[in-house]
Amino acid sequence: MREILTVSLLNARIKESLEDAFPFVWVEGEISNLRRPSSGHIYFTLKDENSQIRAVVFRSALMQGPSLGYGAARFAIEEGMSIRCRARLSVYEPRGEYQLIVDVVEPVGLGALQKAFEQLKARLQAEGLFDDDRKKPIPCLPGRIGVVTSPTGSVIRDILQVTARRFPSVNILIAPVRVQGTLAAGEIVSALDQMQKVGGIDVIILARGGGSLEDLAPFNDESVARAIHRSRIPVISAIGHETDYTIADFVADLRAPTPSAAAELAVPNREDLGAKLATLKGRLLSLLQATMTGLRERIALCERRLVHPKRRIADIRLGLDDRTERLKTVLANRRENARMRLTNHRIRLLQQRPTIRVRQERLRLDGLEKNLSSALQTILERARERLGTCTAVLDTLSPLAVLKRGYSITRRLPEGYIIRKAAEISAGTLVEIKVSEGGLRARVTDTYGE
Amino acid sequence: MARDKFEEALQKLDAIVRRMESGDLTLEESLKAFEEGVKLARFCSRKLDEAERKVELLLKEDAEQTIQPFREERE
Amino acid sequence: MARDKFEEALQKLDAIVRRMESGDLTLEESLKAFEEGVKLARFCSRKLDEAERKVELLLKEDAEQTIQPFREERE
Amino acid sequence: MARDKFEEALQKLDAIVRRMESGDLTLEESLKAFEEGVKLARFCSRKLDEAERKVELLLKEDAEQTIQPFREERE
Amino acid sequence: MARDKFEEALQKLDAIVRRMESGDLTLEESLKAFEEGVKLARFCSRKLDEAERKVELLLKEDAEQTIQPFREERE
Amino acid sequence: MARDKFEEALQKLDAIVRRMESGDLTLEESLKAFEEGVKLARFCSRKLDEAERKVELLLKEDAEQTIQPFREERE
Amino acid sequence: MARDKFEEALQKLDAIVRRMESGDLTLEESLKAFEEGVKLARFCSRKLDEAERKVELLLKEDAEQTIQPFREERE
Repeated sequence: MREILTVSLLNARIKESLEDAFPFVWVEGEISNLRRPSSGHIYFTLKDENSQIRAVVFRSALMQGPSLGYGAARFAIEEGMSIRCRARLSVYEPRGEYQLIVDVVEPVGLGALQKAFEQLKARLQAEGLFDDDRKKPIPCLPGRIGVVTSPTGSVIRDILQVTARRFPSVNILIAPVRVQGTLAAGEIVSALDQMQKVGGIDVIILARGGGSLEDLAPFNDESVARAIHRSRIPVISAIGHETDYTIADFVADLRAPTPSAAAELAVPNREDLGAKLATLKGRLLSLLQATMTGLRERIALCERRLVHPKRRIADIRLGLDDRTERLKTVLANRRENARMRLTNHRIRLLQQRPTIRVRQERLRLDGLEKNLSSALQTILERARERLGTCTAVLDTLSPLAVLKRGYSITRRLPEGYIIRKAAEISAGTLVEIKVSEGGLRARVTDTYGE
Repeated sequence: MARDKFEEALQKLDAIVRRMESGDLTLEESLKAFEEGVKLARFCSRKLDEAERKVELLLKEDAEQTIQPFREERE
Repeated sequence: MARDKFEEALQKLDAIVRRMESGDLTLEESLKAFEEGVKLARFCSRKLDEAERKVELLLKEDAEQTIQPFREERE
Repeated sequence: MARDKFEEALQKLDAIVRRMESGDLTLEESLKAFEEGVKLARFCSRKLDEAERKVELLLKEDAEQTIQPFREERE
Repeated sequence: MARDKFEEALQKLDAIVRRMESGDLTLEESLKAFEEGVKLARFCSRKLDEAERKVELLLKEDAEQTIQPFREERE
Repeated sequence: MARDKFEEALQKLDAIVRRMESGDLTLEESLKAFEEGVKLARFCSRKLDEAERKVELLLKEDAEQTIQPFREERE
Repeated sequence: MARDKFEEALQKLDAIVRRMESGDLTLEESLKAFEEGVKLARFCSRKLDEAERKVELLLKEDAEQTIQPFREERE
């Protein structure tokens, strides 16, 4: 029975069997006929010495970050470049053509690898993945250290030894991964991502021993670089030898030359820390004590200087006594002076006492009194003298002297005139007859004329 | 006794004496003059005596009243 | 308190010591600083003593992750 | 203890001492100043005592809570 | 004690002494001045006594209240 | 004692003596003058006595009341 | 004691003495002057005594009231 197929049916069957037979294939070859139409897809022919096959990398594969390897054509695919692709086979029925739909491209061969490395490094650098300001600080005392490396071999042993020595109580979580081969990058990325989820991990060491460029390829894989970059936990890389730098080293927050060094960087020396702590603590205490001692001294000094008012009081007291003494002295002088003046006045006053004056006046008075008496005496004497003279003269002239010779004088009484003629009287007339010594009274008995 | 009676009396006496000395007087007049003269002389004498007594009295009073100062002076 | 606080505490302690060394603090500030410093030191001390050594393996089996002790080669 | 009270007191004390040493005060003022100074000094002293006690307490607490590190230091 | 009374008294006393020493005062004025001076001196003396007692009291209080720190310093 | 009476009396006495000595007085006038003179003399004498006594009294009082200063002077 | 009475009295005394020394006084005047002089001298003397007593009293009071401070100083 001969089965006659239509072209369409044949192509459908071919498509079915081919695509089923090659859903996932790794193929190596050289690029030729590279085209980049405006659609953004990349078309090329993969060939070797004898054969060739058409291939395409869709823009979606280019845009969608790679989950494995370097990702689809994250490095520049160039004409003549040898590459290794992961692809599936696809049949385009209308034309009966088949081609590879590539989703992962890896460079092949030293030159290509180096080229890809340089390209990736430049790109990531341009993207800023290596920037220092993106690098996270490594915690001083990590609670838990994640180690992404092979669970066997010297790397993990060195790390465990160093951490145990530096910080015996360290807590380490090992994420075992392959560190070479095509699966290594994927495992590393997965391990890094898982570390984020475990919790409590403060630092991750990504380590691997030395190897060739090809051996180190997983650490040059862009996906690993991006996994490191997106890790919230700081990553210390210790890959290969001291001189080998992988992309991972550039992206890592800290690069250690060896796994042992990475362990030293990740884990502090407990003794050093303890010593530092003790020093700080001691310093703290001694500083405080110094501060307090200084303050105490300052207060004590102030207190000593405060004793002042007593001295001041003593000074004032001395001044006060001095003033009182001066007051006393001045007043005593003043009084003494007054007393002297008074005494002087008194002496002069007593010298002028009126006793002498009284004596003088008395003498004067006595003189006057004597004069008074003598003056009167003189007057009296003179008067008596005058009277005496008159009296004497009168006596000599006394008419009564005739009577002494016997004459007498007869007077008529009571008239008293001298009778010169007898006729003047008659008998009976009372007469008085005056004689020298005494007189007589007689009555006329008779008269007679001559 | 009126003031100056002594002097007046003495003058009168003097005048009487002089009149009598003139001799122009009758006996009668001389007798009168003489009599008056005697009276005057007596009057004057009495006055003088009185004066003397008075002085003595004054001096005595004075002496009595001023005994002390004199004694002091004497001592 | 998370473990990475240790470093912060250590730095704070260091800063405190430096601040005290500057001599610009008042007594109260010094005291406060001292108190804080002592606390920080104690905290750090505790952090240093806190954990026990533990080495484990993180395994992934069918998207589930498990942790199990790691047998060190030395032991 | 209010913040900076101590420093304030110490500065006041210092100012008082200086003012007293300047000799410009009257007796009353210097007495007042002295009294205040003594009080301030006492206050400061007390504050320092308190501070010392506090420090001792802190150190004691610290020693109890972190016995090991201190032992290390002492040995 | 009112403020500055003491200084005022001291100054008055000083003025009195100077006035008396100038010699321009009469005896009565001198006496008055002396009396006032003596009173002022006594007042000042009393104030000084008070001040001294106050100072001693303060120092005593101070010594009692701050025995501990001083002992520390002595030892 | 009215002021200056003594001097007046003494002058009057003087005048009286002079008048009596002039001889122009009658006996009666002389007597009168004498009597007045005696009275004046007596008056003056009394005044002098009084003065003497007063002076003595004053001196005595003075001596009694100012015994100290005189003693001082004597010693 | 009224102010300046002593000086006034002393000046009056001086004037009196000088007037007496000039010899122009009548007896009565000199008696009066002497009497006044004695009184003034007595007054002055008394004032001086009073002054002395007052000073002594003041000093005594002063000594009594300020015994304590002096004792303190002596000890």
